Amino acid sequence: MIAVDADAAVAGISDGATVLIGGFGAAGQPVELIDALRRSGAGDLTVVSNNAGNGDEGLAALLAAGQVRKIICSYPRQADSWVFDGLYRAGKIELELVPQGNLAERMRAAGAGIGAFFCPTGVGTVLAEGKETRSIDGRDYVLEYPIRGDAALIKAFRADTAGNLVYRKTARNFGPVMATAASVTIAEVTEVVPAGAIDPECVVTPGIFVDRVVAVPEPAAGVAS
Amino acid sequence: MIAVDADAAVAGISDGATVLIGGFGAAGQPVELIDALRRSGAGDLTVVSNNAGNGDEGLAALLAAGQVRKIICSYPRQADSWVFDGLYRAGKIELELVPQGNLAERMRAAGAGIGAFFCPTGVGTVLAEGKETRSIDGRDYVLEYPIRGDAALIKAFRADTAGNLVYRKTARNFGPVMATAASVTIAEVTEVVPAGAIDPECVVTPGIFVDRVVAVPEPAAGVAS
Amino acid sequence: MTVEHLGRGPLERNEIPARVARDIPAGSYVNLGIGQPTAVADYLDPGAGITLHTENGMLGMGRAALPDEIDPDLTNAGKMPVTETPGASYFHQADSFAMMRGGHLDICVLGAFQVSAGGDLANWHTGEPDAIPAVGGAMDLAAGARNVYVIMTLFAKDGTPKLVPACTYPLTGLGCVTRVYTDHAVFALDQGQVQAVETYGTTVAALSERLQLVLAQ
Amino acid sequence: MTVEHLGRGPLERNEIPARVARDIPAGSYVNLGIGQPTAVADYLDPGAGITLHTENGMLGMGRAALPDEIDPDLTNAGKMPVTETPGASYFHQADSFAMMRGGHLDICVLGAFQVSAGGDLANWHTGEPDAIPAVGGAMDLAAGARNVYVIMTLFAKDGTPKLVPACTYPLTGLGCVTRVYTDHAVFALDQGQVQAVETYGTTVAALSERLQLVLAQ
Repeated sequence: MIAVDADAAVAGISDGATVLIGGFGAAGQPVELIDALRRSGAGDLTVVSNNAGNGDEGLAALLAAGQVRKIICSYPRQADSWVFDGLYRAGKIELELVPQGNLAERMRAAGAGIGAFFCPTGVGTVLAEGKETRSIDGRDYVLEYPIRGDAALIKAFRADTAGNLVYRKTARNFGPVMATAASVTIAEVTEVVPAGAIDPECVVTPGIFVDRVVAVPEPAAGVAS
Repeated sequence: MIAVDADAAVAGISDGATVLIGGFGAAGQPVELIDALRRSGAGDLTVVSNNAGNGDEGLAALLAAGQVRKIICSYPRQADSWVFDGLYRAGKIELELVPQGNLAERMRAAGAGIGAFFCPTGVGTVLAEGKETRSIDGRDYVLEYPIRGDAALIKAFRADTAGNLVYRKTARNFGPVMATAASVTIAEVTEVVPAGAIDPECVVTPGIFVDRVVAVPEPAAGVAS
Repeated sequence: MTVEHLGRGPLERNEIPARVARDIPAGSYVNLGIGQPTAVADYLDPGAGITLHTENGMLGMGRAALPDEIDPDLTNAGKMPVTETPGASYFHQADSFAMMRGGHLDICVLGAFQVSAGGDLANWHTGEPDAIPAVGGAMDLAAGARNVYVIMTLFAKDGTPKLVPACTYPLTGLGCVTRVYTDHAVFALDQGQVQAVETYGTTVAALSERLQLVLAQ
Repeated sequence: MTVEHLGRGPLERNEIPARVARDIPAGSYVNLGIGQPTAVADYLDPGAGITLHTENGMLGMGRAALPDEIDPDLTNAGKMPVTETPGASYFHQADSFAMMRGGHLDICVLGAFQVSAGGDLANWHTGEPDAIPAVGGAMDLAAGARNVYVIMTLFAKDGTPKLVPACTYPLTGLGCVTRVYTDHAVFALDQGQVQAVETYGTTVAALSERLQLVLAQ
């Protein structure tokens, strides 16, 4: 767990990487890390994120720069998802649509060593077409596989020097799950405090899951707005 | 979420029920609720717990009373598990041995709506004999099914009036998982505070999983020792 | 047993969520979908101890934030700023959907393009060639909540029914909807049988003919 | 490349955990099993930033509790009272084993009845008819930790080797052990090949004959 600047933190993410990016809309979106990834020029990326970018900043800017080959998400279409919409209609980005709970559970499975799991969501829908199904105890399930990342970019509220993270309100969303599911997890936080300054009962992401921390002193709220 | 006394809390647990009982040894063992279950006289029980009782109190006393037909646990044999040892050698209790991680994950699956999952633990061992196996991405897995309870008896540190729970140190262990996996979850706590008195960022078990709370004003540590 | 309210017209837009709110028992844990279902919150009895879940990671969600209460880190599933109630809790996405999919939510209220007599739900995709699909948590809610209630107009703008023998839009979930709240009637669905619980400004007979469905009374 | 320490006898009981400690890199996340592996903690460099995991739900476990520090709510996997270090965290059993099984622990150190040349581990059950079996987290650790190190005496009390061509005791995990630390030698296991890294008071040749195993040097 090393506190580094954003550009150094993302430097190892190479062309063709699968990158898990936290956030639900703007809440919890690690804008500084995404901007650094854009500056790095890494291309042909597969991005896993709940949405496909809002407005022109953060994830939307990464898409606009042409660095993303494919996005795996649950909810690309929004009032302000014009960047994605344009790329998608022009056939310049590939979309894999995954129900939100499956997105979360498939990343959890990757982090937890689960090889696959039978899941109730999507049975009988087009999103389950071609997938293995099974009836267990009278209920139908679809077999879903883990989603792993080469890197995870997440935003938390505060880190300690042991890499433990706490989050703020609903900005927690995908951060704790993505942190477990990537080879390298990079967290953007508002401050880094000494080990022992976060109550061990309240740690959300234990430091074992965090490889690099970047302190962005602006209030978390200010970055996203 | 109603604060009740221990005997009223367990009154609905009937003969033949499957009861999840929290604790890792004495830490987190809900002794007051187990004693109430013993007084209720409910029999032919299947108990799911990490251990099979220590000394002569709590879970050991429930076993000694002859109310438990079968125990599902990971580690029955301990220096002070003489009650279980005697019953087992006399053929008076059935044992299903489950690796500790599978015990936890199978209850999590029950609480999370997962029908079954492919798990790396136990591949090639006698505990996986007769179970479905599959190779996924070059690794072998065993298919494991959920463990559900009719009731869960757990010990937490503090509850609020919305049923939210926080725990103390490693006494947290199985409580949060069992709370999700039972039809009725009953928590023994040292105190009940008003809703809002527990930091929403630090809630470990949200109140949605808690049906009944019993306040046992002794310090948590004193009950178990 | 249908109550036919004939001395009035169809329910107004804001009356539908109010009607739903009357059917939510005290103490329930409830998820309200994006759009009109969100308005159900405005009609819940504040003393009834009903707890709102939002799938982006919170129990105990409060009302919409006033301008001076807006916190970008505290939003609902529609990404609108909301508030926190005493007894709230936050959790991550896997825990939030485990809660939903594990059957712990008593009720979810969703919008719909179509509902079938058998309770199939279509609410995530029109299937039109140029439409960009987005599913969010809809399929998880359909599969996971103990009871799925739908709010919708009974007829599309072109007059075609949205409560249908079989959905023509892509499905969200199979056999999951148990109640449908519309401007013209409230329906209870059970094992393929459709019962009109109440009608507004019309009769069961008239609705049955217009929907081309057998309606139990 | 084996180092044969011939000017001394076998490692004493407390020297084995000390030898293991030397092989644990700075910054590692480590789980120490019940019994002799627990003693490895006493020999770790306090400045090396090594974090201990205990599967009953904690990262950042500290040393054994002194009498006036004992808290029944703070124990290790052997149910002995321990302490907390700055930067510690607590989590429930599903999260603790997800961490383990998801490959996040760098090293676990376990005791064993037998280890095979192929890295199979037998440490949970003697298989004797009257023995009460207990597995705890042993199978999860064997399957989940990135590196499984074993501490054991090289020979049983009756003189039979415990590092064997194939285990005769019931298995805990297949092909998982990469290092075996014993009184007579330290072994590295790789793809069925056994290398003696160091020997104590004996030679590779002597050990090879006594174990009836081909030992790479």
